[in-house]
Amino acid sequence: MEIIAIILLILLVGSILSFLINRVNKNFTGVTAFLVALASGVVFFTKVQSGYQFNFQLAGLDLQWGLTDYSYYFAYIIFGLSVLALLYSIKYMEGKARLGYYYASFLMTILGMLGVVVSQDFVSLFIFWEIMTWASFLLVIYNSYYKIKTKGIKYMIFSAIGAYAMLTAIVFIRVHYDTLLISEAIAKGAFNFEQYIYIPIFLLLGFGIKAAVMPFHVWAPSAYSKSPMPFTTIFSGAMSKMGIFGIGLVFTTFYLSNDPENFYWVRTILGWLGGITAVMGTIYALIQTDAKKLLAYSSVAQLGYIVVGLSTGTELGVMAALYLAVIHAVFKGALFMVAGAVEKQVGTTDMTKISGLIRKMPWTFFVALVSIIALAGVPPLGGFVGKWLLYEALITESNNYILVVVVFFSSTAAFMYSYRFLFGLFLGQEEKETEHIKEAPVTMIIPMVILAVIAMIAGSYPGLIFEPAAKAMEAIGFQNVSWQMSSLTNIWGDTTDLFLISMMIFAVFIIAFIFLTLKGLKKTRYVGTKDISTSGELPKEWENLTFQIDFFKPFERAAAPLYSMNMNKIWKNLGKNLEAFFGFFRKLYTGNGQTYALFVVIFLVVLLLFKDVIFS
Amino acid sequence: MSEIKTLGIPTPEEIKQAQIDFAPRCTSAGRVNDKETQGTVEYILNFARKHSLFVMAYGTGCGAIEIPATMTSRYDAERFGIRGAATPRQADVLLITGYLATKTLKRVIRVYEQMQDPKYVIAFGSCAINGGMYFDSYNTIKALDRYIPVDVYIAGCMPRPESVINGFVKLQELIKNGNAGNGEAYREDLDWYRKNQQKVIKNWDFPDKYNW
Amino acid sequence: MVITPVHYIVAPLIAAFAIPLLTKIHKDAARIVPGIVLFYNVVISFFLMNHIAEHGMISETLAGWEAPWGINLVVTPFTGFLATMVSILGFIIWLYGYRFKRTLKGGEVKFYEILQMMMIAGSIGIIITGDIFNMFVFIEIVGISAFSLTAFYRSRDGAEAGFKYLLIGGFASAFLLLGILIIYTQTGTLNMAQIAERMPEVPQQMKIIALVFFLVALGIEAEMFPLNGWAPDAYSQAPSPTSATFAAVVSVAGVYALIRVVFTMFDVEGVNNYLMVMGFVTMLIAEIAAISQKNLKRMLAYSSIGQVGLILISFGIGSNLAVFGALFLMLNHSVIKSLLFMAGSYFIYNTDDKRITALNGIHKKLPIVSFFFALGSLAIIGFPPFSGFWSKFYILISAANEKYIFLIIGILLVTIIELTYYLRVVGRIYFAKEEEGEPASHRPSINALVAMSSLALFIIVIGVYPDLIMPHIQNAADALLDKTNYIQQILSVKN
Amino acid sequence: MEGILFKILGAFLTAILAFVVGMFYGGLRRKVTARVQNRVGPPVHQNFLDLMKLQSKRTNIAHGFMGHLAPVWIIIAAITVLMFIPILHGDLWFNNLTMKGDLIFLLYMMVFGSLGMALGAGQTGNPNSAMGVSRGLAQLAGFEIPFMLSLIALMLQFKTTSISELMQVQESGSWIIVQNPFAFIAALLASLGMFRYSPFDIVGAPAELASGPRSEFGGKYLGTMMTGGAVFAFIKLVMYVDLFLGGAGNNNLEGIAGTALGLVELLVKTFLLYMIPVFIGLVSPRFRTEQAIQFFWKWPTFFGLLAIGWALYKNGTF
Repeated sequence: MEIIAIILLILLVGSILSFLINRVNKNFTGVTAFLVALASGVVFFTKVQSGYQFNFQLAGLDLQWGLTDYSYYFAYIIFGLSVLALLYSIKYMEGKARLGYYYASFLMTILGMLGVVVSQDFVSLFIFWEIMTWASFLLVIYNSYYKIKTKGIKYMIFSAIGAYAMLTAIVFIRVHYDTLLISEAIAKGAFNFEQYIYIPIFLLLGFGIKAAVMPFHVWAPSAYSKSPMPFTTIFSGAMSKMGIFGIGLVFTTFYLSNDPENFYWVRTILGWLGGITAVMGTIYALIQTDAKKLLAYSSVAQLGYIVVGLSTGTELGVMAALYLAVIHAVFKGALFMVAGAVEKQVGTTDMTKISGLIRKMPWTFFVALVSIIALAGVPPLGGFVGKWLLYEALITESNNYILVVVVFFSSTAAFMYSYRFLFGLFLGQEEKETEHIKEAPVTMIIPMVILAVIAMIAGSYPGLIFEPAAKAMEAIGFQNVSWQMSSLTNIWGDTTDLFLISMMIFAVFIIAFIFLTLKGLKKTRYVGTKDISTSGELPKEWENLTFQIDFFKPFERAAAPLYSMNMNKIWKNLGKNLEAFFGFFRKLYTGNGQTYALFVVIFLVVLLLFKDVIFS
Repeated sequence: MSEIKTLGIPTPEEIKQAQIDFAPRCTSAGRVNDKETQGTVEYILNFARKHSLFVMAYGTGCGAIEIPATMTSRYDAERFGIRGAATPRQADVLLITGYLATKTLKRVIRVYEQMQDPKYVIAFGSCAINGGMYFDSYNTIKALDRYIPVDVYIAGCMPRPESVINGFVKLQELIKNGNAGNGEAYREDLDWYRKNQQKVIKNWDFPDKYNW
Repeated sequence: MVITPVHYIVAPLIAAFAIPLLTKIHKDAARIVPGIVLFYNVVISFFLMNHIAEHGMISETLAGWEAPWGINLVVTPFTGFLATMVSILGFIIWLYGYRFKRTLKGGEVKFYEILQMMMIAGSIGIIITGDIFNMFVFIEIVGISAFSLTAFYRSRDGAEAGFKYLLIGGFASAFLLLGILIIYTQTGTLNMAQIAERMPEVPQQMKIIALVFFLVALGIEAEMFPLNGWAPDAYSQAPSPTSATFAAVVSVAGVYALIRVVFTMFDVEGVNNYLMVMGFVTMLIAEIAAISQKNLKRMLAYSSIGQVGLILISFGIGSNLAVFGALFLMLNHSVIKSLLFMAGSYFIYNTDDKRITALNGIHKKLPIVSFFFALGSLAIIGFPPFSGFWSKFYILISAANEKYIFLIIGILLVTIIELTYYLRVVGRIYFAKEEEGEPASHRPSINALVAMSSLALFIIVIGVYPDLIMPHIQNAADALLDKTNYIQQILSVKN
Repeated sequence: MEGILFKILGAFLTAILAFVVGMFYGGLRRKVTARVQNRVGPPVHQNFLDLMKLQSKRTNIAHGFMGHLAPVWIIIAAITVLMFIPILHGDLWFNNLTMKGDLIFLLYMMVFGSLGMALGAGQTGNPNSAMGVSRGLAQLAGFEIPFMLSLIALMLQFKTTSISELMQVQESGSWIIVQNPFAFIAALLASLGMFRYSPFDIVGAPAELASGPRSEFGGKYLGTMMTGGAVFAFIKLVMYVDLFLGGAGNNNLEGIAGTALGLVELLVKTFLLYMIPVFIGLVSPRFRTEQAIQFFWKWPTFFGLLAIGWALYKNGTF
């Protein structure tokens, strides 16, 4: 039996097994799921090499499974994040209902994602895509008992639109190019925008919806924030990357094999869609008061950056996108875990209700701090590398100068929600209600810290990620991708030496820190947050002095025109109008036998009248 | 009605009590090193302190009206390095301008305690010195230095900006000589101050432990 | 040859007359005998399928009259496939309903079982007959059984629905008879093969008028818009196994009749487009109507109509692949919709409420049934890896082969509507706030569970490994499209 | 080895220069302000005295670890950026790590300090601090747009993202202020927000927000922040001089004389540049935050776009 099939089978059996084990003993469910994911991950990385493939037939179709460097790159994200998230789940989900359901769906999702990347043909791609979709749907609705109608269904409808767009494209690829293999489709130019324009457009639509690109992003915030947090790490960290995987596959291969001048518009449109996604995601993130929702919108924005990177189609841009895909999985995974830890320990992530957790949950705060710095793209952590690559790609290699500013605006505004997240949960007044809070359990801290450490290392040695990324890029058509271990170079030859910067920052940090600490060490006091200068007033215990509501009201006022463009509303109205329209048609079925008889007669008469037109 | 004391000749007991109450507590001399005992470093630092006075002007009474005049173009206190501070954390000088109601006193004490050593207090105007025209008011305190240590008194009702500046110059002199700044004295005599403070502040809700 | 196609018809007929007598001997006979008969049908089917796989198609003439004059029963890979499918589903539905009616009085059970059996037998008859008038007779048998079963509960709504069905069914019979009349006057024969042979000689005008009557009459049976007004009421008022039978068996027979007439008998241009357009309209309007339904069985009924619409579209495309897809979808639709009706009726049985809102959180009470319902929903929407996906996939490929891009988009958009309302129901079952936590009063009995699990198993196995069934469907599709072979074979068979 | 020693020595020299000049500019600003207001004003070295006093405070208060670290972030940002900006063109002492980082890096590094300090301010729990931070970040999103636009214009026009390369360009040709005046205007208007003087000083409005983010910091913390702020002021000025006014040190003199001449040139240019925001601040009232943001999104952004257009016209794209 083929090794890939075995790995998928392990996951499938593990999924069923964890469901059954939950019936026997609730305590072992999480551990089982974790071990299954770990085992399949270990088998995958030890036994499967990129370049491996095998063919088989199903339903009269030639199918192929295998791995290119490109899909291997995404497999890193999937397995890395999944194993950590499952480890995190063990404690997070402790004591919750329907664990078997949860873990079974979780492993099915992993199976789906792995299947998507190992599929070398469109049919298995679609099948696994749908498995991934409905398994994740089960998890999206896990929490929302009352909101199923609005939250879960929204996700499913958009996913279905995407999936069916993809299916249409697949069907036409089969018809026009007589192949279902991705490699052959690429070789035959199936993604060409000139010949059958609907094929690449439908494919991009299908992948784009999963990657939450404007204007189809509306499902993402609620789906991300309503899922159980360990799953959201996967959802936003890995599953959305499947969309990126597809966009990269379709757009980049097409772009590289054609004259860019003719298809400037494609890249412009894609880039702007990404840019607008980034801006909208950001500005909506910063008015959220729920930390999970904030992160969810931020995910949308970050995916926008990745799409922008891909849209350049140049070496640096695609590198930026692939790098961002990993680093986003890392820091956003960590951040969702942080939100989950807070939720677990405090019971809510509503930033208007909690504040000042820094002393209660120092490790969680450390992870949050590191990840947020990475998210904001501030040196010397991993996020900066991605931002640098993205900007340099846009400025030096693309002609979208205004797009740079749009993206830059988005990432500047991202400082706001980054700060809001840290401030809302960890800083600010330490309230009496949160006095009893303890640090999260160790098994929840470990995966978070691992991710944070990766984000830190990536800041100095991004080459560790560049190496597989370069291979992946070579697999989709680039030649001789150049990269350095710890410095960045654009095509104009300007470099940024990351290692030097990190060392510099580290050295100054040490010196300044020692100076500040040692100076007047004994005469420096650490006081509580109630000891603040409030015009001499003594804050009462019950007084909530933390500034949490309408945090960025001035910005909201200034950017009011941006906020008036609410995609969510547009979709909602569309849905409402459609239902009204449907209601009208439904009335054709009057429930009256005479009417039906009349229909029959009228239909007969009409057919007889127009018989020569219809039949010949 | 018997609780409101009428004016009259104090009894010997009252005089005795007053002597205890008004006993000099601002014993900065000797606690802070004076000119002779100052080392060179301390001398230089005192020079800097003297020329950089961040003032927390606590506008408790009518005296606050004199502060703008002092600070702005006409009298320009900034040439002495005197400038306003926004919060007690950044301030060096607490300027009590005018009378202190018992309600305000609580805030003043809080502000004073939040300032960082070395910190100086200037009592500004008659009211802050001895109650001034409110000497028999039931809700103002009569002598500021029973509640927090005071470095410099500026007499007058109101003192003009010239005399305010004069007061600051006096403070600078004291700083130069190392005689100003009573934060440590306050800490050491805290029991006494607290007792006085609690005597007038009825709704006492300060933290039990004073963490300077 | 020991077993011949005529057993399909004879056995149920004998049983139908015997049951009232046998009931006198043992009161459970009314329930058991139809099971034996239906199982016998399954055995026949397998036997015949095996036979035609070795020896080619069977054409049995009844009573010694040869093909053009007598009535003949034809088992080609196509009709054999459908007959097998129908008989197996009929048996499973019987199995499901075996204890379902125990609460009713003995007399009613007798009628129910006889009618149910006759309906299934009649459907098989429609499928295997080679004679157009004989087909009319079988349609009437099915129709009368169906009218009676619709009004089985003798409630006001049931009677109304039954009457509607009867009214529209009357139209169907009349038009069908008219059509047959025209054809007979023109060709002088009733054998479908011979009609097809002589069809080119018929004047165009006559041909088309006859076709129109056929289309309308059989369109009513095949639930084509706007002729399907009877369907939602009938589905929702009939007893649940009967609803499943309507969806799984009767509509298949109706579609079969339509397709047989259109594909084999007539050679008129434009009928393909007609099927495609009307199929699409049927599907669209049915799904639109379904999304705003509040009654679970009505929703399922509209969904059935929608599926039939898709089947018609696929037949309308007309290529080999499309017919293959259509047959595959027919199979899937029958299986999945039976499962949905079976599971759905347990919900209704337990809540005493046909409304969807009554399903809130019912999975706690009926976990297995809920699972089957969810499985069926996912399968009928066409999610991989369930069997529904493959049929949809092949239909789309066949549409794409003919470059019908808007048709594809239309089908997929309608699928999204379908997905919406199915998931709403599934969401309610699993995730809505549950009602008072009383245990379920009617847990599924073992026979019902076996019936449902076998259907569910089929869905999953075919979904994962469609190659099991695909060759048979391919043979069936080839047989349907190979018209000349059909005519020659039938006319050449001598007894 | 000798090279590294020189480098380290140069780095220290640069830091000291930046500190001293920055502090003196602060004093000068106060002096100028006083003179404009018809006052005598504090002495020019007043800021040194303030700093000394703050560092000599006997007791200090921190509200927690992040509060303790707040000034550290500023110092990190200040020193790091300083090291990556060429103070004097081609000079041995004042060139540090110039070629190792580019404009994008500088742009991001410059917000590092504010963000770090914002975290510290957040931990104090003072609502005023949080409000100040909120305003500051919002204002940042305002003025970064024109600034970025103007930088992009420069990058496009001269096909480089390195600040030293831009200085190289100006050595041979005319100053960029001449080559792309719109970029200079946009950047200058953005610099008003960057310096946070009036009319954009609502972030730390002393009377309203009690100095905003800094409201809980005193003593050594405030002092260190002041140091960082002074260095930062110098950095911004030098950066503008490097980008637009031809930089300093482009003379043919060798050795110490060249350096000295360069320094004088630098001081003159930076001082003149510094006076622009100072004088604008003197005569302006205060914008509310949203007004400030909207201001930056209007005219400066317009000039920034114009600058990009100009750059594209100049480098022949159209």
